[in-house]
Amino acid sequence: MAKQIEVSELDAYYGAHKAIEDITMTIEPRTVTAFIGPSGCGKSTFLRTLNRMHEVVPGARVEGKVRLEDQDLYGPDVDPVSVRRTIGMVFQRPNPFPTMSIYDNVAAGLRLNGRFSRSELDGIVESSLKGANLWNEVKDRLNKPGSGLSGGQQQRLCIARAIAVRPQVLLMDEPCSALDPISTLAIEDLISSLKQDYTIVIVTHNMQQAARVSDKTAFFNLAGQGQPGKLIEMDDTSKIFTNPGEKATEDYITGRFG
Amino acid sequence: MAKQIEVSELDAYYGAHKAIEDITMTIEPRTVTAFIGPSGCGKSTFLRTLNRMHEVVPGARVEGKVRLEDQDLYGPDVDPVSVRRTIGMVFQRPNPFPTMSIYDNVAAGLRLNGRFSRSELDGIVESSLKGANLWNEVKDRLNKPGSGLSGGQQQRLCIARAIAVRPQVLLMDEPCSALDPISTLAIEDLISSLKQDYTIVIVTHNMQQAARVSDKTAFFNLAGQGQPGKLIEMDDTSKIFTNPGEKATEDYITGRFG
Amino acid sequence: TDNNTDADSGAPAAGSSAAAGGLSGTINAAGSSAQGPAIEEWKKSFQSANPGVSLNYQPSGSGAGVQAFVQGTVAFAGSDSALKDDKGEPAQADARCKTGKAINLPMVTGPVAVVYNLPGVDGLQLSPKTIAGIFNSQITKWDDPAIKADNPDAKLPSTAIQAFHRSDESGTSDNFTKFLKTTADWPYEPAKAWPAEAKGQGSKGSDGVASSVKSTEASISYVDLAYAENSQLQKAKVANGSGEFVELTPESAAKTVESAEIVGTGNDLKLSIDYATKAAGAYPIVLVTYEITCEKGLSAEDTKLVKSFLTYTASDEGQQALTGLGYAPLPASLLTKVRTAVEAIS
Amino acid sequence: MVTTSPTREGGPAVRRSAFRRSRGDVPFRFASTGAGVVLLAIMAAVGVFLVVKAIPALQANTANFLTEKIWTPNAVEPQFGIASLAFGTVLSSFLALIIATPVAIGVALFISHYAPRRLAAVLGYVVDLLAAVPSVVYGLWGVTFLVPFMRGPSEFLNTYFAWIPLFGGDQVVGKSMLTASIVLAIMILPIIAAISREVFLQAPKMQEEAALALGATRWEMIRMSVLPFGRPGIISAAMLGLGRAMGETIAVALILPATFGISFQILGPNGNSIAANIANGFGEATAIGRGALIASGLVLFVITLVVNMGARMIIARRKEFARAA
Amino acid sequence: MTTVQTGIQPISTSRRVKDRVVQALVYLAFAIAVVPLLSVLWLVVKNGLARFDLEFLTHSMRNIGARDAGGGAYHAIIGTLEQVLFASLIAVPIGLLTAVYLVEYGSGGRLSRWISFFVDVMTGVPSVVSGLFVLAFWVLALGMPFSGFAGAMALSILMMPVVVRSAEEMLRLVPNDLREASYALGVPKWRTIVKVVLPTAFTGIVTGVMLAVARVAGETAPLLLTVFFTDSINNNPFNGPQMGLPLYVFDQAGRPTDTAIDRAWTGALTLILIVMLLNLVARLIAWWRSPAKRGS
Ligand SMILES: Nc1ncnc2c1ncn2[C@@H]1O[C@H](COP(=O)(O)OP(=O)(O)OP(=O)(O)O)[C@@H](O)[C@H]1O
Ligand SMILES: Nc1ncnc2c1ncn2[C@@H]1O[C@H](COP(=O)(O)OP(=O)(O)OP(=O)(O)O)[C@@H](O)[C@H]1O
Ligand SMILES: [Mg+2]
Ligand SMILES: [Mg+2]
Ligand SMILES: O=P([O-])([O-])[O-]
Repeated sequence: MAKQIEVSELDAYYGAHKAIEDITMTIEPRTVTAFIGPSGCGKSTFLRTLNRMHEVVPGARVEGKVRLEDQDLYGPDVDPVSVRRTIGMVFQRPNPFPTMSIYDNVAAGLRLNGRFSRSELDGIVESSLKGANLWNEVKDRLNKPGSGLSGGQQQRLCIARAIAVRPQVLLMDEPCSALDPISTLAIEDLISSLKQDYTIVIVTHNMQQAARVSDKTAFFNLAGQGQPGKLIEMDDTSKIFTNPGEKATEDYITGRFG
Repeated sequence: MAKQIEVSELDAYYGAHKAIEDITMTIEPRTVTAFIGPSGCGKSTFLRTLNRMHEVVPGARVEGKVRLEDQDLYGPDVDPVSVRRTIGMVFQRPNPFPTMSIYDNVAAGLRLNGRFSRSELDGIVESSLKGANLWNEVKDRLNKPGSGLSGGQQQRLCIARAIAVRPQVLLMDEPCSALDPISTLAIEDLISSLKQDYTIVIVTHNMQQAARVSDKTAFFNLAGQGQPGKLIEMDDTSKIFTNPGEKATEDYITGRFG
Repeated sequence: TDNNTDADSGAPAAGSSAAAGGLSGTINAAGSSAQGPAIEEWKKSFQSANPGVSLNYQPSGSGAGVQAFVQGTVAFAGSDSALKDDKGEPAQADARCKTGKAINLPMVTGPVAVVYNLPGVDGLQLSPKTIAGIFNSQITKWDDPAIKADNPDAKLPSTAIQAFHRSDESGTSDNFTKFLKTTADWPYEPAKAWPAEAKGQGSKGSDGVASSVKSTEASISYVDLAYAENSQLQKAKVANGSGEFVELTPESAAKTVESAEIVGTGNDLKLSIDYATKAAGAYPIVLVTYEITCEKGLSAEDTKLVKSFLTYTASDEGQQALTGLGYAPLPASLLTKVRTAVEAIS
Repeated sequence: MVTTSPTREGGPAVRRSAFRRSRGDVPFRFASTGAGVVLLAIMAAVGVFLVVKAIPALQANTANFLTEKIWTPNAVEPQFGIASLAFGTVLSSFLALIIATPVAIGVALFISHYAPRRLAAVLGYVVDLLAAVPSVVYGLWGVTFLVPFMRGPSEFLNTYFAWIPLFGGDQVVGKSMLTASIVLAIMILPIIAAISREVFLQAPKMQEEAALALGATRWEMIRMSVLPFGRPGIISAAMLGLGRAMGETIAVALILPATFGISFQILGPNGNSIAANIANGFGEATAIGRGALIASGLVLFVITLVVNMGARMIIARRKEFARAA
Repeated sequence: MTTVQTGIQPISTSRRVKDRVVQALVYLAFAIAVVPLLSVLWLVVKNGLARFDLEFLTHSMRNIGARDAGGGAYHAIIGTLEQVLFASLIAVPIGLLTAVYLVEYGSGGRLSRWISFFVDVMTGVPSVVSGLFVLAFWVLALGMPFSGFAGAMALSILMMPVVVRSAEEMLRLVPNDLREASYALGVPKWRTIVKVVLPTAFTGIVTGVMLAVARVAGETAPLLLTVFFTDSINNNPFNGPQMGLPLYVFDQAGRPTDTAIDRAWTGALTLILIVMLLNLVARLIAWWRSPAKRGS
């Protein structure tokens, strides 16, 4: 079931460098939340703190709380593996497994989580690739390596891989950045259908996209050069795009559309 | 100096797989040409044939002619290195040198090609980073590794690196895909100013961007699943976006805006 | 950067023949590891008396020494056996000497001890037949009747015998198996390589054999006296041709060499040892090690240095310098012949 | 286009238009090709040298070189054959490889993915120390420590696992094939571990993150992204280790009992190898004996070659899926 | 999308157990590797410390008789350092350039297949063969004297395959992205290799070179045939017999006196320390050159 995520007073560091500071927000279940903000303001970093991927970077650490319903993700008994299993992620740069075939790339997460019959796997792989609008392009070469795909195809492959395991929360870091309008549309449709059951967070630079797909929008900004990124405001998407509470938000949104 | 590029009857292969077929076009000097088309249709592949980067992929080869002014780029005496020095490139996936600092990344092309005094280098690095709208964010950490940057920052770093060597032709594969609107604007401004002197080719999925920055637009499409990509039409940007010659182009452009 | 030429680390100046003085240059030599310590000792006196001389002796094995000598990379070779006719070695060596011929000069005797590790059993006595039986894997238990017969009073356990032999080829094995062949019904051709059919366990080098015996109870092997003493291994008394069980001492070993016959011609002093010697108090398993060099035909510098070095080694001082190193001195009669031969080197 | 010096600040650089071949590339290409050719020449010369030296001995041989087990090349009637030596070489080095490879991969993973980051470098250095121990010392250690030590475990294996043919036989000794294989395994361990470690450290972080984000445990992440990426490297490292094991002379010579027979009973007083036999026979070899030893070295070449070709085939089979990161 | 559980879904016990088991095995592997190391080091230190003194490090064995105590390995230390240095000077450039050829230029051509073929074969060559080869060509055919340099040549033959194969492996790990980025800047291939590919693979290459160095620093057999043997100091690597530490250890260990055996252990200890130090220096250089040090 979709989950609410509550973040309170979260800071994230890379070594001594504080990348984001004092972020408090609530991400509603079964909604799409969009993160927007200038490059380098910490959107990816924040997104990665939500499923404990941040701590994978050497020297990186997190302070503060993230709660999924009533569980603290950073609690002492919590296994990051189960967190990531529950909260899936699509990365900013597509990263298919180069040593696996396209099929195995999609099935990779499923194979971890128990036994599936070949036909079950086939079904899930097909539906995931269809969801990511990649099925037609690759159905004839499912056992070819994933690295021989175009940039956009790789990105869709990664999306298919992430949705195949059906996480309860899906974090997507600019999932459409390398996609043409048609694929973008398909992914946006996918997001809309997924939100029936899942909680979705999406980072995007594309204001129209944020406006189109999201229910809530959070705007991040840097306090200044070399300073950590902060959450400036978060509200209903319609409100943010029509009547933002902060001057900075308005400047950013109206500055120029991507 | 800006150069005209003439492509005639060009095919490109990955091993036995023909990725693009029979492309003939003329890219005018001192203009911005945009390539658009669905994911996987061969835009990146075609772009890479223009500066002989395609042949770097193992098993990849090219048939046909590409002429820069009066010289055949694929002529027998032609050194691909000098071709690439003349025709620069920004890749779809940012690829900074991980062993080099930010400064060294930008200076790499200069350093590796000749002797520059430290102050000359300093000047070029600064102006290139400013051109890519990255200077402010990194000026305090020029000697930190380039891999510790956010996705968008890395992309801008790669743009700065490419313009630092001042090629006569600049090929950009989705240079703004990971950029926020402000940086996108800056890059677009950069493109406009560069086109005074250079020939620029840009791959984009963003129709507005194509409409905004380019003088000419080429639309590519796949003949069908598993078939090679083809050039459908190429014309003035205003013409393509208002009154395209082909039905496919119109469908693609009006389908949905990215 | 100390070449140990200073007085405190040098030995007391050696006797007259070593103190030929004033020599300088380098000689390379190679060969038998059994005579390694002897050469060490001789070198010390010789180099102390002639600080300008460097003698490099590579104890890589008799065969390698002979090869190096034939190839001309060394001025003389140390060898546990004389050049062998049946392998054409004298001809090859003569060719190396160009104008002269190669000669075998016996220089020192290395007795071979039969060592064992059997707690509670001292003064083991073994006849050649018993030894052959043990090393041919026919006698496998310590309380075998054959051993009991040799040692009526000993309390022998019924444990299995762990017989070690040299796994590398060696002059020691060669002489040991020659002894067995001559005195007992040893069914294999004597050779430097241990016969594969005889079984047993191999250990590399005299040191390897010594340490295997030392660390393995109920074991037995054969090894040069020096190693037996250094590792404080028990040495068996071995019966000679007259059936007398003789303890191994330098003197008892020297008696066997005394009865050896010179089979070489002229200045070539190749010996034939009688392993079945009946001389009273003679310990029969010995190995005579030679210096092989050119009677004539070495380069001028080599001639001078080799002659002067061998003159010293064959001198009384030279022979006495080896006392306590586990060698037996050459008998006086043989020594005179050696000196004559060295004198003839030119 | 005229060649003009590039204007630096501001304006566009004017460059040579003729796409002529740049100068530095030719010498460098020449140098690296040259190095390859030199290396090839050296290795080929070594090979030719071996063949030339081996021929007289093989001609003098009165036994079948391939099937004969005994080795008496110094006899008046030289008789020698490679059978038992080749068998011992292959058995001991493969045992060593089987023991060492899993441990080495574990060590490499420990350093690249398990040990605390700060400690990892130091611990990596500790394992490299294993490589710093010269082979003579391994031999001496083997003889003075491991040989006596192995008697107990060998007895145990012989008592309870004699049904496994390798552990059968009625005589159990310390100086055995098993002990030699263990020493060899220790000697090749740092080679395999060090190279695998470097390979694992280069595994792309992006793919590791991809696996983790799918909810993979650390081991699953390693299995999904690190090991497949490192596979060719591990195989190459293992081949280097195997080569070392097969060519190792002195350490094995000190431990193996140097018998001439073919027996799978690795606890008994059996075992020899080509390299150990060279060490044992070299000092007393006659000219023919040396030739025979060299001929045995040639056989080692052939074995190495066959094994390496197999390994390269395994690597090539999945080339399409190679780490084209 | 049927049964969706709530809460953080814990992973199955079997997966968790497997993960733990592997973790335990990995730690165990490290422990297994360390045990023999400690055992060897303990033995060497225990036996080697007795003679690890200034005399040992500054004196040769010249004029040390068979029963004398004292003496040292200075001549052998000098010899080993010179031989390993020259061997590396020969083998590392050739090996590295060959690896570059195989990865960057050879592209599976006939020459590169032949080179790979011979490199593979050479990985298993018994060390004495390289010594025999140099003896035959350098000493016997060309009439050159025994010398440290002859030994270095023999050692370099043993080093080359290790250097080539490990460097080849490391170069293949360098992502093609980086080469492409450099080519696209109009950087010639050779500068790309020198400035981008080699630095990226640097630590790995250093590791491979150190493995090769460690291997040959402990070789005995090839030295016997090429540097010969001496008890005296010879600083000149190009003329006259030299000593090497492995040779020294091997020789002393085979002697029948306890003083010699003590010297052997001390020699072994010295040799281990030398290789350790070289390794440490190499690693420090690698670390100092690495971006990780400069970054963050
Ligand atoms: N390295 C490769 N090996 C094999 N096939 C490849 C490789 N790279 C791309 N292709 C195939 O070539 C075709 C064209 O790819 P290309 O990367 O040029 O597409 P594109 O138009 O740039 O797409 P995108 O917008 O997604 O980046 C695709 O079918 C792709 O799968
Ligand atoms: N691995 C890292 N090590 C050190 N600093 C990092 C690292 N990754 C990111 N940073 C820094 O942290 C800050 C936030 O980066 P982040 O990637 O979260 O930005 P972002 O909002 O996702 O930007 P973009 O839109 O460009 O992807 C930036 O200043 C960046 O340079
Ligand atoms: Mg980001
Ligand atoms: Mg593309
Ligand atoms: O080296 P040997 O004395 O046994 O010939």
